[in-house]
Amino acid sequence: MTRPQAGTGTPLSLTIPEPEVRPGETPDFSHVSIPRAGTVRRPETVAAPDEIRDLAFTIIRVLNREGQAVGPWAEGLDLSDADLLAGLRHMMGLRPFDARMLIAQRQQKTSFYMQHLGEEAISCAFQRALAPGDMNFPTYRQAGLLIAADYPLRKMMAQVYSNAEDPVRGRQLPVFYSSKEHGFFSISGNLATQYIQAVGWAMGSAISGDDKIAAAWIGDGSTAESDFHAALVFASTYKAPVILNIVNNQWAISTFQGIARGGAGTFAARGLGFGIPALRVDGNDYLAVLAAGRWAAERARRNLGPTLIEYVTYRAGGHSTSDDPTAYRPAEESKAWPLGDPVLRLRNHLIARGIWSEERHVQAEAEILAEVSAEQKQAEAVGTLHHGQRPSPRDMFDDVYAEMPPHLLRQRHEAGF
Amino acid sequence: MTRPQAGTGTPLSLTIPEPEVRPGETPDFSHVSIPRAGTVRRPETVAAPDEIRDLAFTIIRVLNREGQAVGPWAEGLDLSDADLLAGLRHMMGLRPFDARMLIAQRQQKTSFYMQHLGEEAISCAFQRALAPGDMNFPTYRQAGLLIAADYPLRKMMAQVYSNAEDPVRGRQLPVFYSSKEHGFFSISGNLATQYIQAVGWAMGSAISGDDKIAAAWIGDGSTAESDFHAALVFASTYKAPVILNIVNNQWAISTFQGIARGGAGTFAARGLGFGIPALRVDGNDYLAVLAAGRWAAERARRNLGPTLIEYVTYRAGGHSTSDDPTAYRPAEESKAWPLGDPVLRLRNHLIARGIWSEERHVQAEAEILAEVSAEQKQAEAVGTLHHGQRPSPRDMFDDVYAEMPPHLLRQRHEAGF
Amino acid sequence: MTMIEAIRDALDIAMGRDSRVIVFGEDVGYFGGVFRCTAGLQRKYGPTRCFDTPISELGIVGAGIGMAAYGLRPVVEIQFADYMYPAYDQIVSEAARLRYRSAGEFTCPMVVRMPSGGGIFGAQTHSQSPEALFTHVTGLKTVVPSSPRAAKGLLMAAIEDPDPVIFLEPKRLYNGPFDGYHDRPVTAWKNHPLGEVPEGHFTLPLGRAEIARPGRSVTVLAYGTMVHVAQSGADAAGIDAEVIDLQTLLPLDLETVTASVRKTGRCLVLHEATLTSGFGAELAALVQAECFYHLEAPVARVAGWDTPYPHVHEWQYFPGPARVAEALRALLEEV
Amino acid sequence: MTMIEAIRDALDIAMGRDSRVIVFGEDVGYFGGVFRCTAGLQRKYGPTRCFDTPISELGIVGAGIGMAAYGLRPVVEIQFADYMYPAYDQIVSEAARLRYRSAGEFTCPMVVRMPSGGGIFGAQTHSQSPEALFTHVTGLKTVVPSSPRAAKGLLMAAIEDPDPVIFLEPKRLYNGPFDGYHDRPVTAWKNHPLGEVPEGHFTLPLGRAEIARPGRSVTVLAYGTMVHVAQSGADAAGIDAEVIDLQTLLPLDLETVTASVRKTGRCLVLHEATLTSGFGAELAALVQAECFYHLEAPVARVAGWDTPYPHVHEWQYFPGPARVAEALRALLEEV
Ligand SMILES: Cc1ncc(C[n+]2csc(CCOP(=O)(O)OP(=O)(O)O)c2C)c(N)n1
Ligand SMILES: Cc1ncc(C[n+]2csc(CCOP(=O)(O)OP(=O)(O)O)c2C)c(N)n1
Ligand SMILES: [Mg+2]
Ligand SMILES: [Mg+2]
Repeated sequence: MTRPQAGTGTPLSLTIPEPEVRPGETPDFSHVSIPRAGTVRRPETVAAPDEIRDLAFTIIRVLNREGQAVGPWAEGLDLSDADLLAGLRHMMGLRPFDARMLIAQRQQKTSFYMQHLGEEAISCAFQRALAPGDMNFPTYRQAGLLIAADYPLRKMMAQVYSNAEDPVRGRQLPVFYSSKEHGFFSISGNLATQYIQAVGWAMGSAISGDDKIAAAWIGDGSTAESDFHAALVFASTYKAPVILNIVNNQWAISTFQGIARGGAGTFAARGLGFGIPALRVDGNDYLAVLAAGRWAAERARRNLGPTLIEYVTYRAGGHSTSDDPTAYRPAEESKAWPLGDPVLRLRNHLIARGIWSEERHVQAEAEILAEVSAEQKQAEAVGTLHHGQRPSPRDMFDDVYAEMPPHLLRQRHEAGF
Repeated sequence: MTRPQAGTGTPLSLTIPEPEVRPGETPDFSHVSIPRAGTVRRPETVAAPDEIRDLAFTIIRVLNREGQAVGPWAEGLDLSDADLLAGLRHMMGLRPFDARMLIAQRQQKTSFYMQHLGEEAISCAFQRALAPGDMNFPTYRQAGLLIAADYPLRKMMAQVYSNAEDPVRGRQLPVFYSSKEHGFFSISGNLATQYIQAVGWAMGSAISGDDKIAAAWIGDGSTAESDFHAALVFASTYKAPVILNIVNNQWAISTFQGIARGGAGTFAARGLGFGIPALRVDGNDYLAVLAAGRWAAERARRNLGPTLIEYVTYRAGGHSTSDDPTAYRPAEESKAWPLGDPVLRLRNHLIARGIWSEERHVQAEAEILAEVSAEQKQAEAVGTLHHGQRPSPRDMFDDVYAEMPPHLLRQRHEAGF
Repeated sequence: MTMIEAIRDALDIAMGRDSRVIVFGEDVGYFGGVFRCTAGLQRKYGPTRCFDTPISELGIVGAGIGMAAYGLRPVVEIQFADYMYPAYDQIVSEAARLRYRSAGEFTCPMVVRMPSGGGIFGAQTHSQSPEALFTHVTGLKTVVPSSPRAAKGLLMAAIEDPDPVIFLEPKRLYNGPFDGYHDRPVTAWKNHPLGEVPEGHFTLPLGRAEIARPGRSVTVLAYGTMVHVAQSGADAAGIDAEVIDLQTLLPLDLETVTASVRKTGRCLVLHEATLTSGFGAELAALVQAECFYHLEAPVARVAGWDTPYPHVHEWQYFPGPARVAEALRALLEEV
Repeated sequence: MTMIEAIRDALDIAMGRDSRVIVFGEDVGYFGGVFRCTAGLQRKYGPTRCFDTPISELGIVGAGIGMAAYGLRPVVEIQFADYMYPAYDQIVSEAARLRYRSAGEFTCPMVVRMPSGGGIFGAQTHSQSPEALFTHVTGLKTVVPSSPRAAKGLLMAAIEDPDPVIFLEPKRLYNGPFDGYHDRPVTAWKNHPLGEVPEGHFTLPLGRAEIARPGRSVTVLAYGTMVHVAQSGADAAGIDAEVIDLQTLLPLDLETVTASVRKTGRCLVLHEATLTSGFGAELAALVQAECFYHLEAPVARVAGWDTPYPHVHEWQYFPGPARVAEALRALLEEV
């Protein structure tokens, strides 16, 4: 028999992907190939997935070094000055908010915080591609969705502090917001679980003959979870009106994106195996994110089905307040990141457009910081994690069910509340 | 603000994929595009996944209508007459085995049976691409792996009958075989779970510097499960020496393959999103299966990592003895299946090659049936589900743990065993 | 009617009354489910109200949660309870906690149906009774009907409930009131009073137990198939047992349970699931705590052995009337 | 040493002794784990013996099963017990039943480590104690250490065990013997006798309980963090309680438990997990059955409330010394 004999005898070995550099080494992003802004084509939204495969392997960019909005994805964006200024303001709001909450955590006014540094453009811009009534299923790093939907900062702070005004009554970790009104689905904390729920929500809208669409959010690392697969399977099968967002910020806590991505060139490529059109977008480019989001939203609204979008960005801060990234990556890596700072890039665009200046920017920074501080004062006057007014411990027993069953009532009594 | 207003107002609708035909309609496979045998290229095993993307969207075929083995995948197969005759014999053995066990189930000699009708080539041929020591992680429709590894029929029957000679002591459903010696991992019964285990086994071999490879098996429908995703993620990341087989027999019980496949052109395409080379193969072509299996095995043994293979075939029988397929597909659909009968196709090849004839085939059929019947008699003499010698009920308490803990011992005593 | 027909009837009426009720799962669409519980619904209500899904229990439940949050009332089928594990995270971490964590802003009115229990030679992957894995999860309701009447009434109530409900259907009861005598001819539901099912809209309240058979000597707590086995076991032992059909395991009707045990002074807990950490443990713990001074003997448990569900030894495994009778006798013999 | 150091020490020694021991999980490689339990192992044993995985608990456990079946001894980390649900199917349907269903041909000597329990303001997704979801699963062993000494001894025993072991690490004990007084300064393990850990190879047998503190009036059954809370609670109440540290929940050391309860006549069961269908239910059910005629009061349970683990009300939720003391007093007041 020609059946092979007990292997070849050549010993196998296991590949463990490693990042280019580790602490002590020089940051190196030369492996990230970045096309010039404006050079990637913009197909019609009716284009067949197969015909736009290339868009999963490039980076769609609108803002060039000179701050100009260029190329086909810039055309048709048609933003007013007010839109652009609002966009900048949203990002500029998120940053000091993060900074203040980080400090508040160190002051033990809250237990935990997660910041957005470097990733502000993604959630702030994307929200503007949606319409009221649409629903995001976010992770913990998309507070920009709330800010860009004018959710009150003070309410966010109330939740961070778990004080008496916390809309989720002190039950959730600080940053796991929830606001139906603002198209922001309650954050779970278990990674990825909500990706498939977004698909289900979108299916619900389609079943109902409604016109609402959903947006799912996930991090690069979390695409390895099962729910990601379920979401792609269901979205692909039922052509659900959903936008499947992947925020590739290069890191999942201490684990570099190569561990989740494996042999695939990009995360966007995951969509191709499902016949789902996939875009790869400069996540530090407010206009590129907005343009891609609108393209995908148009597909969803025209009943053309799901779109997958990978945003290429960099998590400039620690994973959370529990994390010190210098333990696993060079401290200077963030500065070496070639896609720049999203706030500065939009600022430069506004300046190039003649509706903004460095002086006004500095002034705006000061104004916004003052606003944030004022809100913070008010929030702290209500209470913080260990001080002031907190939700009632009675609340702990509510909302487990719509109606409290006897055993819970009994436990509440036993607890003395 | 240019933020869109509450959707477009156009009502969405949900797409529910439907098979081309249902009972009462005329079978139609005109949508299955089938290349002529021998026309698909055979790249080097070192080829980059990206360069061989086309192989995920075609069908690799070796045997043409005249029974000749043609094209690049035929070259280098280099099978002796004995190999070919053995292959035919394996498939010819599986078919009457199935037939007899189906009848035995109707006679209540066993509770349940699952047949391979139409899919015999896949498991019988694939096993010949592996070497002793390699490990399959099969589903319930790959008994050909055992037969082609010369596992005794009688032992298989002992398990189908759950009699005293059942190697798994009456614990498992009839067809959930297990044989380490024959490279056949214990079948779970929970779909897909073993796909990732195969990857883990292969990783274990690579970690150990061993030369063994693993083969994972899954059905078209089951690719929707989470474990499939985990397997692709891990295999892609660690370049595990594993072959990821998908048997696309068009149906998952009553659900046609379009529900699991969704918008993807093929199941093989799933690999592309992971950078895993993917082949799509005529599953009714013994030689094509063997050639593809060897190609993938060579990649694994050369430490080039995983390969995904989709076998295109048709489940000619019911899903199991609990199923009546005429309730959801035309009864004649099986006959209309364009890839033919795997046994006849290999038979014709042997005839074309001059080492076989119609008469010898008929004679062999009779001989094999007689052998199977003889084995069956012996197995039945030992016992069947409700009669004769069965495993001891004491066995029910063994192997829950290596050592029986006190509470189980106590329960066994209470049970009176 | 059979329990299958009762379930189908409940779904049909619910879908007819409320266009938000959506039914989906593996093979439930055109074919109507491997147990036929959804037969005809797709034809009647169209493919977007009753449809086949990919084989992903996670996807089925996860999508169901999204739909429920959107405002629909999904009733999803897991083909066998043994296959619910891939969906367990979505059930436990998501469905059960959505109302709580969003302070009532988002809710999950979803029913997850699944056939459970053994008795069909289905071995370890078609026989499990995982109810205790749900009763430990606050935020869920867990229901197990024991008759066509209960199946219809409880299922309709579950569909109308504002919270996620796990609905375990004892598959051995689908076609008849199985009393544990596997070697005797099967009775049909049409010959059983509880096979008579009210027409049209009909609900039985969740959280309420029923006394399946009144008695004075001992209380038997059971649900699903074991309600019938309890009675045949009591008959076999010739003991005047009061059999309580719990119907809803969580929230439990503790009042009915304790009233009975205080009366009889003895209690046997029955289930088919494995003994250790089964729901019977909770029942025994509650009963001994609530009725300590009324108990004349320790609360006893009869349950599946702590092994995977075997194939050939199904009837050595199944806690049948003989084991129940023996346990009842032993209970009454205690001082 | 701390419990973290003890765990690292156990892993280090196991890896050094046996090249089949492989450690992997999310962030465990270069970084050494979010709780630092695997720090230094990758550098010492190389990246194919200790490595980072994709964020897929299913994949981690599923690959672990394959490796164990191949012949290795994987010790995998689930970053928080709250994230084990995606792996639950692989644990329950696969790891736990592989030996049984293959009649011993394939086995799964794997350890699944996971930090559990609350007390760090981690809210519902970083605080859970899912042990009862494992104790209901036959084929698994479930272990919960309460000190650095126990952590090392039990972990090494678990790694050497031929069957799958769930190893729950009470994260609130990682850095000190937390006794439930969250508002007092933290004690360090180095000031505690059980922070002294034998050097080198050292095992404690699985399935064996230890008497953490002998006493005469009442038996307290506890494990993990609650072993310490039990003692501070008893002190607060001034009651001579015998505290039993179960260490292994399944298989349970029933002998030690019943011997104590027969002696004291009273029993309190403690855990941090939610009450209903928690492991305490099984303990209460067993104790009342085994010690019925010795019991002077019903077995009592103090456990987490049946709500998701809240954030701001962590200490209203946590079953601390006050609740334990109150329950002990009530138990002793019963006739
Ligand atoms: C199911 C689950 N597993 C593990 C974790 C722990 N965890 C929290 S965040 C995180 C990393 C996520 O990385 P990524 O998806 O890239 O998102 P990013 O933090 O970079 O935004 C991990 C492992 C979790 N929350 N849920
Ligand atoms: C986790 C799980 N879900 C559902 C089932 C029930 N089931 C058994 S076979 C089957 C269909 C599988 O179809 P496919 O994967 O195409 O394999 P085929 O039967 O066609 O070989 C289903 C749904 C199961 N066994 N396990
Ligand atoms: Mg990330
Ligand atoms: Mg199939």
